[in-house]
Amino acid sequence: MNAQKENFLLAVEGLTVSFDGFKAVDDLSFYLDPKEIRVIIGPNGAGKTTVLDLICGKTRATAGSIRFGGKELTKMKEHQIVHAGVGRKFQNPSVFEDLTVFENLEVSYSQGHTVMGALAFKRDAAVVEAVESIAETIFLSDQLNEPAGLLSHGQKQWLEIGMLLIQKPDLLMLDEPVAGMSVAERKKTAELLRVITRDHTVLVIEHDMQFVGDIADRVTVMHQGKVLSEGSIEHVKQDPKVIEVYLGH
Amino acid sequence: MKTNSPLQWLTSREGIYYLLLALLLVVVLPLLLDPFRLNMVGKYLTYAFAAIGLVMCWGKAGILSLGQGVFFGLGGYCMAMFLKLEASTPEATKNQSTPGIPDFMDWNQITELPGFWQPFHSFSFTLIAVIAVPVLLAFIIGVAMFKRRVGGVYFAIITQAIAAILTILIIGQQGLTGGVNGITDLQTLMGWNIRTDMAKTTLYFVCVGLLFLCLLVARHVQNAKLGRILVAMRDQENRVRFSGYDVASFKVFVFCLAAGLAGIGGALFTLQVGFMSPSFVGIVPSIEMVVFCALGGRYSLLGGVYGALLVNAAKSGFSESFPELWPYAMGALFIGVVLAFPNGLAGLYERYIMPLEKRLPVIGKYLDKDKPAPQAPPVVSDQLSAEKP
Amino acid sequence: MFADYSSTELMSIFAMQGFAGLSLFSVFVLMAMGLAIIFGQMGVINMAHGEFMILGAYTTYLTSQFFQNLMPELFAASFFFAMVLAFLVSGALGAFVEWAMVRHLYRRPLDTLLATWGLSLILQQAYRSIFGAREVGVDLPDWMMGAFNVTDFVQLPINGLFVMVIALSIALAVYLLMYRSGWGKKVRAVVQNRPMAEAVGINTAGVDRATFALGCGIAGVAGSAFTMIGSTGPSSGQAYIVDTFLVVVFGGAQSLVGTIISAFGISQAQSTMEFFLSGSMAKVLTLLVVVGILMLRPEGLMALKVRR
Amino acid sequence: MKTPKHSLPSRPRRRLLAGLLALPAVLALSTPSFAAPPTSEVNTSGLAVTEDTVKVGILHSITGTMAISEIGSVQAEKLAIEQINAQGGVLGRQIEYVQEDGASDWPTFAEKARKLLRQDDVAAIFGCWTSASRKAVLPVIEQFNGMLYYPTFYEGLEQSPNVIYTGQEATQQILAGIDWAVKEKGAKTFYLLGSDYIWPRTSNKIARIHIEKKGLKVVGEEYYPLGHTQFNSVINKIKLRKPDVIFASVVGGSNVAFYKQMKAAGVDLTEEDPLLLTISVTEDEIRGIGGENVEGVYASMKYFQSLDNPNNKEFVAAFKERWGDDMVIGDVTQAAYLGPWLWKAAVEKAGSFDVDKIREASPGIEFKKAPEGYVRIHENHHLWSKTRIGVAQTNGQYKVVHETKDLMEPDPFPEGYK
Repeated sequence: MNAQKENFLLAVEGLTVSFDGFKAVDDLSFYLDPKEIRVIIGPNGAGKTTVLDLICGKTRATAGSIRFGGKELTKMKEHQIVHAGVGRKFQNPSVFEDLTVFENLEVSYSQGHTVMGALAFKRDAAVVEAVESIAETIFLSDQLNEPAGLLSHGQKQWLEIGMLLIQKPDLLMLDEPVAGMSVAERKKTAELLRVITRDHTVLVIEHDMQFVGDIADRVTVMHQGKVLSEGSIEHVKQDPKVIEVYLGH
Repeated sequence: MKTNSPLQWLTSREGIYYLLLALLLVVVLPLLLDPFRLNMVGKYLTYAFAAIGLVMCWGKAGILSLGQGVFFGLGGYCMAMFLKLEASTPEATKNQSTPGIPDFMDWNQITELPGFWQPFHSFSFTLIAVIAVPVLLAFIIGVAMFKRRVGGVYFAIITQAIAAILTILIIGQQGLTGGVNGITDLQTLMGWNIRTDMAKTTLYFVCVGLLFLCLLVARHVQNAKLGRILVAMRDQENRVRFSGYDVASFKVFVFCLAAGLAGIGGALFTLQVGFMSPSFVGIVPSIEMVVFCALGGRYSLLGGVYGALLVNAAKSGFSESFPELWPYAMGALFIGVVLAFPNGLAGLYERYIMPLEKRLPVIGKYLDKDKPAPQAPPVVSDQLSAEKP
Repeated sequence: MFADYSSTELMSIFAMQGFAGLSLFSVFVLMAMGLAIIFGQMGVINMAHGEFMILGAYTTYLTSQFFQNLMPELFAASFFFAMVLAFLVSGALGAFVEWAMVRHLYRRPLDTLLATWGLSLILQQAYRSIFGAREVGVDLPDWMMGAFNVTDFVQLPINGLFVMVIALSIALAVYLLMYRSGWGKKVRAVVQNRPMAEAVGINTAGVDRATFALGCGIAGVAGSAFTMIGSTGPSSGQAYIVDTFLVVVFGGAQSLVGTIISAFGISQAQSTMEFFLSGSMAKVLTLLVVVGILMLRPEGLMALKVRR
Repeated sequence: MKTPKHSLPSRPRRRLLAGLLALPAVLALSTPSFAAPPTSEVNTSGLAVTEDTVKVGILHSITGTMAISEIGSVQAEKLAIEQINAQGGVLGRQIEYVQEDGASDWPTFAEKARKLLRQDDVAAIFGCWTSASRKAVLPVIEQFNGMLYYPTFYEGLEQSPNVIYTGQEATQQILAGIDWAVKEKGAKTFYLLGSDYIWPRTSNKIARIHIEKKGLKVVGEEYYPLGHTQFNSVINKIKLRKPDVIFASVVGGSNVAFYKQMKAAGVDLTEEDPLLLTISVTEDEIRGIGGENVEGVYASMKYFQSLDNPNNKEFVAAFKERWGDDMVIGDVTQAAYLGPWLWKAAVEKAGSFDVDKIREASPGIEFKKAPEGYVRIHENHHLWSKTRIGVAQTNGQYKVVHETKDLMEPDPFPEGYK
């Protein structure tokens, strides 16, 4: 078992969290291979977002373990988890509206993360280059000096993804990255994700089955805090338990 | 940070604002005012230190501290202890039962200088303590609170309670602290009589000099990446956290910075006014400092300075002309600022005066060449509220 | 420490200290109930809360003067009348303040702190101009003075008991109103999700105004009750404000039960310590313990655990 | 410390000097004033004196928490000034006053004192109330060589050449009070209770030493923060220790809470078991506490509104006429009233408004029209005065039950009580 675990990038085992007795995630286990694209789907309230919260340390687990590249995440602080290589995008775009796009990306740049480091941080050529290259990836090269508050909803989503990319994480977690996007933006986002997935492991929560089908290696279906089904998109679509949950009520 | 040389900076829009303030404080006021009024301005300026701290802590980082008076007071007490020891030579106090200790200790049957007073015989220790003591307390409070993610309203109320505790403690331990009277009758600093007009004017200029030093330090922090992280933290704390920052340590830093600045202000206050009393440690001065900052513009360092100057000048002016009306005026000022121009004077300036500047043929064109950095966000809203623990 | 006293004396001490703690408890509950609504439920940091209390106290003073001079035969009952009036007067001022000031600041809770602080300055000076700077004494009807002698040593003051009864009735009334009435549901709906509450047809502006007025009205009743045990002067309200906020925060801002538990805890701790230490040190220690516990448990004693 | 030109005589010589100085003072006062002397003669130090006016300052809190206590002093000082003006003023000059608000804030007091002395060049300041405000003002007054008339009973331990203390210092109030309680009421045990600041603490220190010197016992000593309103615990302690006398120096709003809670806890002070002796509750405070709550409380002070003498009757009538029938007058209010009169006497004796000359002239000055009877300035700048014991009535007045036979000597640095 142990030997097997080492091969996974992320191993979630027996993960449980309860809020005042309500188990939002209940004895959940799943494993991610390196460079895998995994999509979690499930009806509202299934505990999908909570899983991401648990992995990135926003919520503390009641029981269970999350091992990531050999480190136990449940005992680590949020910023340490980020430094371990986990990046997380929130459901509602959360960018720094008072800062420019450039500054948003610069803040996320993986240097000057301590107080003293941030005080001594210089905007050198390497920084500018990194920011500009990411900006190009996320289609925001022309908006570099605009305050992020003026961006459209979709652009903010991209910016937030860009802010994750500049951290160079091993695992990217995206919570409904295309929610609220126009069709055109949706297409561009799918394109963006395909670029990203070339060299990152990605964990996505998504509702749009078309989109899921486009990107997912494997799909995990959650229901009432537990794994209902897991496998390829075709596999889970056929699973009677999944059909029951989605159509049965 | 885009400017490379100091000279370039001084001719930029921001630099000109700093120059104007310097002109006002160094040239205009000393020429216009007699030593008595100038000393009063000096006193107001000591509050500006606390206000600058609040701009960093509250305006930039969104942490409202109602304990700024505590740090101001601690800095002031450190300086007062040194001056009191200097004033309490065995000769000057030969009528006491125990000569050589401060008079209030003698009144309280204390026969030996308490241990924590001893190091204050040294001036260099005192200078360090003026900053170190407030910073240390801020560090302890900050670590305890921010690591536990106490924020927003809760933080404000807890700091207020700490101000209350410290006041009661200082008043209660009057044998050690001078009690409600405070530490009074301070006369000389290293043999130099600080009560003369000459000394007061000198101290005024020292105060102005230090103020600019502190302004530049604060400005440096604001313009470093650290400053952007503070603003980012105010608006999207979680995003900062999940961008790999230990948010708590940044908060601790800025809280300590504010405390240190307030401590310097307090020490200068003691020097210029000649005494220190627990009424500066309490709740009322702490809230007043927040008001200076709010009136000047909570996002603007210079706004904080102008806020401290104007509110205090108004307070003195009003209370001389209409003593029974000034609480109404002050109250109305608080409410008016908050309701009508939440970004304070700095916000008003940006909205109404800056557009006018452009119409001036020469200056307008000159100033237009560098784009004004937006100091304040368009809409003020306390993101803090979303962050209740 | 106890060696000098006989066991009956000791029993009496504990009984009396318990009672002292209870009367402090009722003071805290009275102060905190109004604030628990305004701060806990609405999120408004009302620094003028003490001044609303004192308004109630002055109303009581004027009412008792009125009865004494014009209807002395009804004086014995004047207090009840005064309390109702105090509620109405403070509530009316509260509604006005909400309309003129607070409603513009719901999105900026910290700014309510500054604005209401300004309000408190204005109110204090207004009291000073109207009633004079000196404290006023409110005469109590005779039946409220004196004490029940339980034993030779243990006396229960009637007005203390009376304050306690008022405190508990108010707590009960607030509880019923907030948790057992349709209106309370609306208030909580507005607090938790304003746009949604609006969408389902709740008049949020009306609910806000009424809630704020209710909180202020309760402060008025508290002030009315305090005339029996404390002083009524322009600045008397200031003395209560820090304690009150701590009680509410310590209890867990959104929980009324928490507020009551915290009032009980703090009052018992303080009165017990006062017996062994000097008054000043007891106060310092109590506040330190409260702040210490709040650092360990920032959400207060009775906070709901919610998914965030 | 700046050495004043006129140094105060050392202690042993004081008593002797007092007697000698009293004589010329009486003579000086009885000399009628002729036409106003020219300004150049009476003002050599740049004060705001013209041919027919002289400026003085009134510096009290009329806003903030201390306004409650200080308003009475302002009224008394204004009344005295108006009366002096009606009688033709000082050296033929009408007194004009500049009033400043200390706003219950000590640095503000210092700032305003500075303003009065430096901008308005006032010849004297009548003001301050709390010790803290006086301590804040003192360095300013000494630096600019002003003259302060300070009305409040206070803790002593101070003797500034630039201050005349028209209230009692601690020993005058306390020793007489305790002696009386021991002699007349047979008190053996005492419980000391006060607000937590220097005056109550110093007073209780003096009281404790005095009590213990007599071989009697202090069974408790307790302090509460200023503004404290919950006294049930200390009342329980008092019930338990069963002292003969509660010696109380609680101030401000706390008083109201304390006496109401005493009464509510079933302690009937009229039974005098225990007897409550206060040095802090004047008629002014009783208005806030309510007469029925303090009935039976004994106070040890130099003045009560009910004092039965022609001076006082005249004063009370004038005060009520000027400020309203519902006014009450407490110890400090009366002491504040003395200020302008004592200053006038000193100016006339010195024949000059100059502070240095007034200072020199002050010791030995008598004021026979004082409402409290007769006062005289000691060389230590405090007043010789009698101490009275009064018992509070439900109507808010004290009934005088005892009066010291002689004037009590002020002794701000009491040997053996440090």
